[in-house]
Amino acid sequence: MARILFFGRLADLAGGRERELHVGDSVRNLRELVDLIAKGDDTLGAALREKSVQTIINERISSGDAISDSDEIAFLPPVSGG
Amino acid sequence: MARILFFGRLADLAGGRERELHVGDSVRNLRELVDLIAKGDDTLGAALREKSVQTIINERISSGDAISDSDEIAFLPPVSGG
Amino acid sequence: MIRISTSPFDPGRELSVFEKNAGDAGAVVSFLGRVRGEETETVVTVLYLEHYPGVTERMLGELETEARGRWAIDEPLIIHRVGDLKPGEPIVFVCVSARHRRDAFEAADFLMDYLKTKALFWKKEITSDGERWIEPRMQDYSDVARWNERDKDS
Amino acid sequence: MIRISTSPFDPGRELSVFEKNAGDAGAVVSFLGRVRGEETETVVTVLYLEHYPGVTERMLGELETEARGRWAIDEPLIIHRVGDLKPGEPIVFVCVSARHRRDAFEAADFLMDYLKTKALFWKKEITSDGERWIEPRMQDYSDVARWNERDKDS
Repeated sequence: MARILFFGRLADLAGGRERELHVGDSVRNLRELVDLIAKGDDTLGAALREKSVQTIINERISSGDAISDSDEIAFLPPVSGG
Repeated sequence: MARILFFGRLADLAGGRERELHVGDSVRNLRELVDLIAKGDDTLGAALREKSVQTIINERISSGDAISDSDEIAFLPPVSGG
Repeated sequence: MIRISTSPFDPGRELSVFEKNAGDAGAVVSFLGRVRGEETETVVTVLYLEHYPGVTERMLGELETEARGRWAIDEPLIIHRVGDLKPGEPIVFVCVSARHRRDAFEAADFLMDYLKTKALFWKKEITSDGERWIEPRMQDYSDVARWNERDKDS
Repeated sequence: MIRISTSPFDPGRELSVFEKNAGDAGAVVSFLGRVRGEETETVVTVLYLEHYPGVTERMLGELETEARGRWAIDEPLIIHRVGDLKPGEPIVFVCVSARHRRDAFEAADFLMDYLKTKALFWKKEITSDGERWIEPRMQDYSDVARWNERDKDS
Protein backbone atom coordinates (compact mmCIF):
# COMPACT_ATOMS: atom_id res chain seq x y z
CA MET A 1 0.00 0.00 0.00
CA ALA A 2 1.28 3.46 -0.85
CA ARG A 3 1.08 6.06 1.93
CA ILE A 4 -0.49 9.35 0.85
CA LEU A 5 -0.01 12.47 2.99
CA PHE A 6 -2.06 15.66 2.74
CA PHE A 7 -1.02 18.93 4.40
CA GLY A 8 -2.74 22.21 5.14
CA ARG A 9 -6.06 22.79 3.37
CA LEU A 10 -5.55 19.56 1.36
CA ALA A 11 -5.91 17.58 4.59
CA ASP A 12 -9.19 19.39 5.30
CA LEU A 13 -10.43 18.52 1.79
CA ALA A 14 -9.26 14.91 2.05
CA GLY A 15 -10.87 14.53 5.46
CA GLY A 16 -7.58 13.46 7.02
CA ARG A 17 -3.82 13.88 6.83
CA GLU A 18 -3.04 10.33 5.82
CA ARG A 19 -4.49 7.69 3.50
CA GLU A 20 -3.35 4.21 2.52
CA LEU A 21 -3.95 3.41 -1.12
CA HIS A 22 -3.37 0.33 -3.19
CA VAL A 23 -1.35 1.40 -6.20
CA GLY A 24 -1.73 -1.31 -8.84
CA ASP A 25 -0.46 -1.58 -12.41
CA SER A 26 -2.80 1.17 -13.58
CA VAL A 27 -1.01 3.76 -11.42
CA ARG A 28 2.60 4.22 -12.46
CA ASN A 29 3.16 7.92 -11.91
CA LEU A 30 1.93 10.98 -10.05
CA ARG A 31 -0.62 12.00 -12.67
CA GLU A 32 -2.25 8.61 -12.56
CA LEU A 33 -2.25 8.66 -8.76
CA VAL A 34 -4.06 11.99 -8.76
CA ASP A 35 -6.52 10.62 -11.32
CA LEU A 36 -7.24 7.67 -9.01
CA ILE A 37 -7.81 9.94 -5.99
CA ALA A 38 -9.97 12.28 -8.12
CA LYS A 39 -12.29 9.40 -9.11
CA GLY A 40 -13.75 9.31 -5.64
CA ASP A 41 -13.59 13.08 -5.02
CA ASP A 42 -13.70 15.73 -7.76
CA THR A 43 -13.01 18.63 -5.40
CA LEU A 44 -9.93 17.03 -3.89
CA GLY A 45 -8.74 15.99 -7.36
CA ALA A 46 -8.99 19.57 -8.62
CA ALA A 47 -7.15 20.87 -5.54
CA LEU A 48 -4.31 18.37 -6.02
CA ARG A 49 -3.96 19.45 -9.67
CA GLU A 50 -3.47 23.11 -8.78
CA LYS A 51 -0.15 24.45 -10.00
CA SER A 52 0.81 25.69 -6.54
CA VAL A 53 0.68 22.17 -5.08
CA GLN A 54 4.10 20.54 -4.68
CA THR A 55 4.75 16.83 -4.34
CA ILE A 56 7.36 14.99 -2.32
CA ILE A 57 7.96 11.28 -2.94
CA ASN A 58 9.71 9.35 -0.18
CA GLU A 59 10.68 12.55 1.59
CA ARG A 60 12.66 13.92 -1.39
CA ILE A 61 11.71 16.79 -3.64
CA SER A 62 12.04 16.17 -7.40
CA SER A 63 12.84 12.49 -7.20
CA GLY A 64 10.99 11.80 -10.46
CA ASP A 65 7.30 10.97 -10.61
CA ALA A 66 7.28 7.16 -10.76
CA ILE A 67 5.07 5.64 -8.08
CA SER A 68 4.97 2.17 -6.56
CA ASP A 69 3.12 0.45 -3.76
CA SER A 70 5.89 1.01 -1.21
CA ASP A 71 6.09 4.79 -1.65
CA GLU A 72 5.14 7.71 0.57
CA ILE A 73 3.64 10.52 -1.48
CA ALA A 74 3.04 13.92 0.13
CA PHE A 75 0.89 16.69 -1.38
CA LEU A 76 1.89 20.15 -0.19
CA PRO A 77 -0.13 23.35 -0.71
CA PRO A 78 1.75 26.68 -0.49
CA VAL A 79 3.67 26.78 2.79
CA SER A 80 3.29 29.49 5.44
CA GLY A 81 5.85 29.23 8.21
CA GLY A 82 7.34 31.84 10.50
CA MET B 1 34.53 79.88 35.00
CA ALA B 2 33.80 77.92 31.84
CA ARG B 3 33.61 74.16 32.19
CA ILE B 4 35.67 72.24 29.64
CA LEU B 5 34.99 68.54 29.02
CA PHE B 6 37.32 66.14 27.23
CA PHE B 7 36.22 62.69 26.05
CA GLY B 8 38.02 59.60 24.83
CA ARG B 9 41.68 60.04 23.95
CA LEU B 10 41.37 63.80 24.49
CA ALA B 11 40.79 63.14 28.21
CA ASP B 12 43.96 61.04 28.29
CA LEU B 13 45.91 63.89 26.62
CA ALA B 14 44.38 66.52 28.91
CA GLY B 15 45.11 64.43 31.98
CA GLY B 16 41.46 64.49 33.05
CA ARG B 17 37.93 64.64 31.74
CA GLU B 18 37.09 68.06 33.16
CA ARG B 19 38.77 71.42 33.55
CA GLU B 20 37.57 74.79 34.87
CA LEU B 21 38.93 77.70 32.90
CA HIS B 22 38.60 81.45 33.30
CA VAL B 23 37.41 82.78 29.96
CA GLY B 24 38.15 86.50 29.91
CA ASP B 25 37.73 89.14 27.24
CA SER B 26 40.51 87.63 25.17
CA VAL B 27 38.50 84.45 24.58
CA ARG B 28 35.30 85.09 22.67
CA ASN B 29 34.97 81.99 20.51
CA LEU B 30 36.01 78.37 20.15
CA ARG B 31 39.16 79.10 18.18
CA GLU B 32 40.42 81.43 20.87
CA LEU B 33 39.53 78.90 23.56
CA VAL B 34 41.59 76.24 21.80
CA ASP B 35 44.45 78.74 21.44
CA LEU B 36 44.32 79.37 25.20
CA ILE B 37 44.40 75.64 26.01
CA ALA B 38 47.20 75.09 23.47
CA LYS B 39 49.41 77.68 25.17
CA GLY B 40 49.99 75.35 28.07
CA ASP B 41 50.04 72.14 26.03
CA ASP B 42 51.04 71.92 22.35
CA THR B 43 50.09 68.25 21.99
CA LEU B 44 46.61 68.73 23.41
CA GLY B 45 46.16 71.88 21.30
CA ALA B 46 47.03 69.99 18.12
CA ALA B 47 44.64 67.17 19.05
CA LEU B 48 41.77 69.62 19.68
CA ARG B 49 42.38 71.21 16.26
CA GLU B 50 42.03 67.92 14.40
CA LYS B 51 39.21 67.99 11.86
CA SER B 52 37.59 64.90 13.33
CA VAL B 53 37.07 66.59 16.71
CA GLN B 54 33.51 67.84 17.27
CA THR B 55 32.47 70.46 19.79
CA ILE B 56 29.31 70.76 21.84
CA ILE B 57 28.53 74.00 23.68
CA ASN B 58 26.03 73.80 26.52
CA GLU B 59 24.97 70.32 25.48
CA ARG B 60 23.86 71.42 21.99
CA ILE B 61 25.57 70.66 18.70
CA SER B 62 26.07 73.61 16.34
CA SER B 63 24.91 76.33 18.71
CA GLY B 64 27.39 78.80 17.21
CA ASP B 65 30.91 79.21 18.52
CA ALA B 66 30.63 82.16 20.89
CA ILE B 67 32.02 81.36 24.35
CA SER B 68 31.45 82.98 27.72
CA ASP B 69 32.42 82.26 31.30
CA SER B 70 29.20 80.42 32.10
CA ASP B 71 29.47 77.88 29.29
CA GLU B 72 30.13 74.15 29.19
CA ILE B 73 32.32 73.25 26.21
CA ALA B 74 32.83 69.59 25.30
CA PHE B 75 35.51 68.31 22.91
CA LEU B 76 34.58 65.01 21.27
CA PRO B 77 36.94 62.78 19.29
CA PRO B 78 35.36 60.30 16.81
CA VAL B 79 32.76 58.25 18.66
CA SER B 80 32.74 54.46 18.89
CA GLY B 81 29.60 53.06 20.46
CA GLY B 82 27.86 49.73 20.06
CA MET C 1 20.34 23.84 15.78
CA ILE C 2 16.78 23.06 14.71
CA ARG C 3 13.94 22.56 17.18
CA ILE C 4 10.29 21.96 16.31
CA SER C 5 8.34 22.47 19.51
CA THR C 6 4.82 21.31 20.36
CA SER C 7 4.76 23.41 23.55
CA PRO C 8 5.34 27.11 24.27
CA PHE C 9 8.91 28.36 24.75
CA ASP C 10 10.47 31.49 26.26
CA PRO C 11 12.52 33.42 23.67
CA GLY C 12 14.35 35.37 26.40
CA ARG C 13 15.56 32.20 28.05
CA GLU C 14 16.58 30.78 24.68
CA LEU C 15 18.56 33.94 23.91
CA SER C 16 20.33 33.69 27.28
CA VAL C 17 21.43 30.12 26.57
CA PHE C 18 22.41 30.91 22.98
CA GLU C 19 24.37 33.95 24.06
CA LYS C 20 26.26 32.10 26.80
CA ASN C 21 27.43 29.63 24.15
CA ALA C 22 28.26 32.29 21.57
CA GLY C 23 31.99 32.14 22.31
CA ASP C 24 33.84 35.18 21.04
CA ALA C 25 31.05 36.39 18.73
CA GLY C 26 30.72 40.18 18.73
CA ALA C 27 27.16 40.23 17.42
CA VAL C 28 23.96 38.25 18.06
CA VAL C 29 20.81 39.01 16.07
CA SER C 30 17.52 37.41 17.04
CA PHE C 31 14.15 37.38 15.37
CA LEU C 32 10.94 36.50 17.16
CA GLY C 33 7.68 35.93 15.31
CA ARG C 34 4.50 36.02 17.42
CA VAL C 35 0.83 35.26 16.92
CA ARG C 36 -1.09 38.48 16.27
CA GLY C 37 -4.52 38.61 17.85
CA GLU C 38 -5.92 41.12 15.41
CA GLU C 39 -5.90 40.63 11.68
CA THR C 40 -7.81 42.64 9.09
CA GLU C 41 -11.35 42.88 10.40
CA THR C 42 -11.13 39.67 12.45
CA VAL C 43 -10.01 38.53 15.88
CA VAL C 44 -7.76 35.48 15.90
CA THR C 45 -8.48 33.04 18.72
CA VAL C 46 -6.15 30.21 17.72
CA LEU C 47 -3.36 29.79 15.19
CA TYR C 48 -2.89 26.15 14.22
CA LEU C 49 0.45 25.12 12.76
CA GLU C 50 1.51 21.83 11.22
CA HIS C 51 4.68 20.52 9.58
CA TYR C 52 6.02 17.46 7.77
CA PRO C 53 7.86 15.65 10.58
CA GLY C 54 11.38 14.67 9.62
CA VAL C 55 11.30 16.39 6.26
CA THR C 56 10.73 19.90 7.67
CA GLU C 57 13.65 19.47 10.08
CA ARG C 58 15.99 18.11 7.39
CA MET C 59 15.23 21.00 5.03
CA LEU C 60 15.76 23.55 7.81
CA GLY C 61 19.14 21.92 8.45
CA GLU C 62 19.98 22.42 4.76
CA LEU C 63 18.86 26.05 5.08
CA GLU C 64 21.25 26.59 8.01
CA THR C 65 24.07 25.05 5.98
CA GLU C 66 23.30 27.40 3.08
CA ALA C 67 23.31 30.43 5.41
CA ARG C 68 26.67 29.38 6.84
CA GLY C 69 28.05 29.14 3.31
CA ARG C 70 26.89 32.66 2.48
CA TRP C 71 27.92 34.49 5.67
CA ALA C 72 30.64 34.21 8.30
CA ILE C 73 28.28 33.09 11.06
CA ASP C 74 28.25 30.40 13.74
CA GLU C 75 25.61 27.66 13.83
CA PRO C 76 22.22 29.41 14.04
CA LEU C 77 19.33 28.44 16.31
CA ILE C 78 15.89 27.96 14.78
CA ILE C 79 12.93 27.13 17.03
CA HIS C 80 9.51 26.75 15.43
CA ARG C 81 6.21 26.01 17.16
CA VAL C 82 3.59 23.62 15.85
CA GLY C 83 0.13 22.82 17.22
CA ASP C 84 -2.45 25.25 18.61
CA LEU C 85 -1.07 28.69 19.49
CA LYS C 86 -2.76 31.60 21.25
CA PRO C 87 -2.34 35.31 20.42
CA GLY C 88 0.94 36.66 21.79
CA GLU C 89 2.67 33.27 21.80
CA PRO C 90 6.01 32.88 20.02
CA ILE C 91 5.78 31.07 16.66
CA VAL C 92 9.37 31.20 15.54
CA PHE C 93 12.67 32.28 17.07
CA VAL C 94 15.90 32.60 15.13
CA CYS C 95 19.30 33.48 16.65
CA VAL C 96 22.44 34.15 14.64
CA SER C 97 25.85 34.96 16.09
CA ALA C 98 28.81 36.26 14.13
CA ARG C 99 32.03 38.15 14.56
CA HIS C 100 30.54 41.23 12.85
CA ARG C 101 26.99 42.56 12.90
CA ARG C 102 26.35 42.79 9.11
CA ASP C 103 26.74 39.02 8.74
CA ALA C 104 24.44 38.34 11.70
CA PHE C 105 21.75 40.77 10.47
CA GLU C 106 21.75 39.53 6.89
CA ALA C 107 21.77 35.85 7.78
CA ALA C 108 18.85 36.29 10.23
CA ASP C 109 16.92 38.26 7.61
CA PHE C 110 17.65 35.56 5.00
CA LEU C 111 16.61 32.71 7.32
CA MET C 112 13.30 34.43 8.09
CA ASP C 113 12.51 35.11 4.42
CA TYR C 114 13.04 31.41 3.70
CA LEU C 115 11.08 30.29 6.76
CA LYS C 116 8.14 32.39 5.56
CA THR C 117 8.05 31.10 1.99
CA LYS C 118 9.92 27.78 1.69
CA ALA C 119 9.97 25.93 5.01
CA LEU C 120 7.41 23.12 5.28
CA PHE C 121 4.90 24.64 7.69
CA TRP C 122 1.23 25.35 7.18
CA LYS C 123 -0.86 27.57 9.36
CA LYS C 124 -4.56 28.08 9.82
CA GLU C 125 -6.17 31.04 11.54
CA ILE C 126 -9.19 30.22 13.63
CA THR C 127 -11.07 33.49 14.03
CA SER C 128 -14.40 34.77 15.23
CA ASP C 129 -15.53 34.51 11.58
CA GLY C 130 -14.34 30.96 10.90
CA GLU C 131 -11.14 29.29 9.74
CA ARG C 132 -8.74 30.01 6.91
CA TRP C 133 -5.41 28.62 5.77
CA ILE C 134 -2.74 31.28 5.41
CA GLU C 135 -0.53 31.75 2.40
CA PRO C 136 2.51 34.05 2.21
CA ARG C 137 1.83 37.66 1.20
CA MET C 138 3.22 39.00 -2.09
CA GLN C 139 5.64 40.97 0.09
CA ASP C 140 7.02 37.71 1.49
CA TYR C 141 7.72 36.39 -2.01
CA SER C 142 9.45 39.60 -3.06
CA ASP C 143 11.46 39.59 0.20
CA VAL C 144 12.84 36.13 -0.49
CA ALA C 145 13.56 37.01 -4.13
CA ARG C 146 16.08 39.63 -2.92
CA TRP C 147 18.58 36.88 -2.12
CA ASN C 148 18.53 35.50 -5.68
CA GLU C 149 18.96 38.95 -7.18
CA ARG C 150 22.00 39.38 -5.01
CA ASP C 151 23.45 36.14 -6.41
CA LYS C 152 23.07 37.51 -9.92
CA ASP C 153 24.75 40.78 -8.95
CA SER C 154 27.85 39.15 -7.57
CA MET D 1 13.35 53.45 26.07
CA ILE D 2 16.98 54.41 26.65
CA ARG D 3 19.12 52.93 29.40
CA ILE D 4 22.79 53.63 30.04
CA SER D 5 23.99 50.98 32.46
CA THR D 6 27.10 51.00 34.64
CA SER D 7 26.60 47.34 35.58
CA PRO D 8 26.20 44.13 33.56
CA PHE D 9 22.75 43.19 32.27
CA ASP D 10 21.16 39.99 30.93
CA PRO D 11 19.93 40.41 27.34
CA GLY D 12 17.71 37.33 27.60
CA ARG D 13 15.87 38.73 30.59
CA GLU D 14 15.54 42.10 28.85
CA LEU D 15 14.07 40.40 25.76
CA SER D 16 11.55 38.54 27.95
CA VAL D 17 10.34 41.78 29.51
CA PHE D 18 10.29 43.62 26.19
CA GLU D 19 8.40 40.80 24.52
CA LYS D 20 5.79 40.57 27.26
CA ASN D 21 5.05 44.26 26.70
CA ALA D 22 5.07 44.02 22.91
CA GLY D 23 1.27 43.98 22.66
CA ASP D 24 0.05 42.70 19.33
CA ALA D 25 3.39 43.03 17.53
CA GLY D 26 4.04 40.16 15.14
CA ALA D 27 7.81 40.67 14.98
CA VAL D 28 10.58 41.44 17.46
CA VAL D 29 14.17 41.89 16.28
CA SER D 30 16.98 42.17 18.79
CA PHE D 31 20.64 42.99 18.37
CA LEU D 32 23.25 42.20 20.99
CA GLY D 33 26.79 43.55 20.78
CA ARG D 34 29.40 41.84 22.98
CA VAL D 35 33.00 42.41 23.98
CA ARG D 36 35.28 40.26 21.84
CA GLY D 37 38.24 38.81 23.67
CA GLU D 38 40.40 38.39 20.62
CA GLU D 39 41.19 41.21 18.26
CA THR D 40 43.84 41.21 15.51
CA GLU D 41 46.98 39.86 17.14
CA THR D 42 46.01 40.96 20.66
CA VAL D 43 44.03 39.69 23.60
CA VAL D 44 41.58 42.16 25.09
CA THR D 45 41.42 42.08 28.88
CA VAL D 46 39.12 45.07 29.47
CA LEU D 47 36.98 47.28 27.26
CA TYR D 48 36.42 50.69 28.84
CA LEU D 49 33.43 52.72 27.68
CA GLU D 50 32.47 56.29 28.49
CA HIS D 51 29.66 58.61 27.42
CA TYR D 52 28.51 62.22 27.81
CA PRO D 53 25.91 61.90 30.60
CA GLY D 54 22.63 63.56 29.72
CA VAL D 55 23.62 64.46 26.18
CA THR D 56 24.18 60.86 25.03
CA GLU D 57 20.74 59.86 26.38
CA ARG D 58 19.00 62.84 24.79
CA MET D 59 20.53 62.15 21.37
CA LEU D 60 19.59 58.47 21.59
CA GLY D 61 16.03 59.57 22.33
CA GLU D 62 16.11 61.67 19.17
CA LEU D 63 17.44 58.65 17.26
CA GLU D 64 14.50 56.54 18.49
CA THR D 65 12.10 59.26 17.36
CA GLU D 66 13.72 59.32 13.93
CA ALA D 67 13.44 55.52 13.61
CA ARG D 68 9.75 55.67 14.56
CA GLY D 69 9.22 58.28 11.85
CA ARG D 70 10.84 56.08 9.22
CA TRP D 71 9.27 52.70 10.08
CA ALA D 72 6.00 51.44 11.53
CA ILE D 73 7.56 50.27 14.80
CA ASP D 74 6.75 50.54 18.50
CA GLU D 75 9.03 52.32 20.96
CA PRO D 76 12.42 50.56 20.76
CA LEU D 77 14.61 49.55 23.70
CA ILE D 78 18.26 50.61 23.70
CA ILE D 79 20.52 49.49 26.55
CA HIS D 80 24.18 50.54 26.43
CA ARG D 81 26.91 49.67 28.93
CA VAL D 82 29.55 52.10 30.16
CA GLY D 83 32.51 51.50 32.48
CA ASP D 84 34.90 48.54 32.48
CA LEU D 85 33.66 45.50 30.55
CA LYS D 86 35.14 42.01 30.32
CA PRO D 87 35.26 39.81 27.20
CA GLY D 88 31.89 38.18 26.54
CA GLU D 89 29.91 40.88 28.36
CA PRO D 90 27.05 42.62 26.56
CA ILE D 91 27.89 46.16 25.38
CA VAL D 92 24.68 47.12 23.64
CA PHE D 93 21.23 45.59 23.28
CA VAL D 94 18.57 46.90 20.92
CA CYS D 95 15.00 45.54 20.66
CA VAL D 96 12.49 46.63 18.03
CA SER D 97 8.92 45.36 17.77
CA ALA D 98 6.61 45.94 14.82
CA ARG D 99 3.57 44.52 13.13
CA HIS D 100 5.67 43.18 10.24
CA ARG D 101 9.22 41.85 10.22
CA ARG D 102 10.72 44.09 7.50
CA ASP D 103 10.10 47.19 9.61
CA ALA D 104 11.60 45.57 12.71
CA PHE D 105 14.69 44.31 10.85
CA GLU D 106 15.41 47.59 9.09
CA ALA D 107 14.87 49.77 12.14
CA ALA D 108 17.16 47.59 14.29
CA ASP D 109 19.82 47.65 11.56
CA PHE D 110 19.47 51.44 11.28
CA LEU D 111 19.70 51.98 15.06
CA MET D 112 22.88 49.90 15.24
CA ASP D 113 24.55 51.72 12.34
CA TYR D 114 23.87 55.00 14.12
CA LEU D 115 24.96 53.69 17.51
CA LYS D 116 28.27 52.62 15.95
CA THR D 117 29.08 55.90 14.25
CA LYS D 118 27.05 58.77 15.75
CA ALA D 119 26.06 57.99 19.35
CA LEU D 120 28.23 59.70 21.98
CA PHE D 121 30.24 56.77 23.31
CA TRP D 122 33.98 56.25 23.33
CA LYS D 123 35.70 52.98 23.93
CA LYS D 124 39.21 51.97 24.79
CA GLU D 125 40.65 48.49 24.48
CA ILE D 126 43.02 47.47 27.22
CA THR D 127 45.05 44.59 25.81
CA SER D 128 48.09 42.56 26.63
CA ASP D 129 50.03 45.04 24.44
CA GLY D 130 48.72 48.26 25.98
CA GLU D 131 45.73 50.55 25.48
CA ARG D 132 44.12 52.05 22.42
CA TRP D 133 41.03 54.12 21.73
CA ILE D 134 38.75 52.59 19.11
CA GLU D 135 37.35 54.40 16.11
CA PRO D 136 34.65 53.05 13.76
CA ARG D 137 35.87 50.93 10.85
CA MET D 138 35.41 52.20 7.27
CA GLN D 139 32.73 49.50 7.00
CA ASP D 140 30.78 51.17 9.82
CA TYR D 141 30.80 54.51 8.00
CA SER D 142 29.64 52.94 4.73
CA ASP D 143 26.94 51.00 6.61
CA VAL D 144 25.45 54.17 8.07
CA ALA D 145 25.66 55.94 4.70
CA ARG D 146 23.17 53.42 3.28
CA TRP D 147 20.32 55.17 5.08
CA ASN D 148 21.06 58.52 3.42
CA GLU D 149 21.31 56.94 -0.02
CA ARG D 150 17.89 55.46 0.56
CA ASP D 151 16.52 58.93 1.31
CA LYS D 152 17.83 60.15 -2.03
CA ASP D 153 16.26 57.20 -3.87
CA SER D 154 12.78 57.82 -2.51
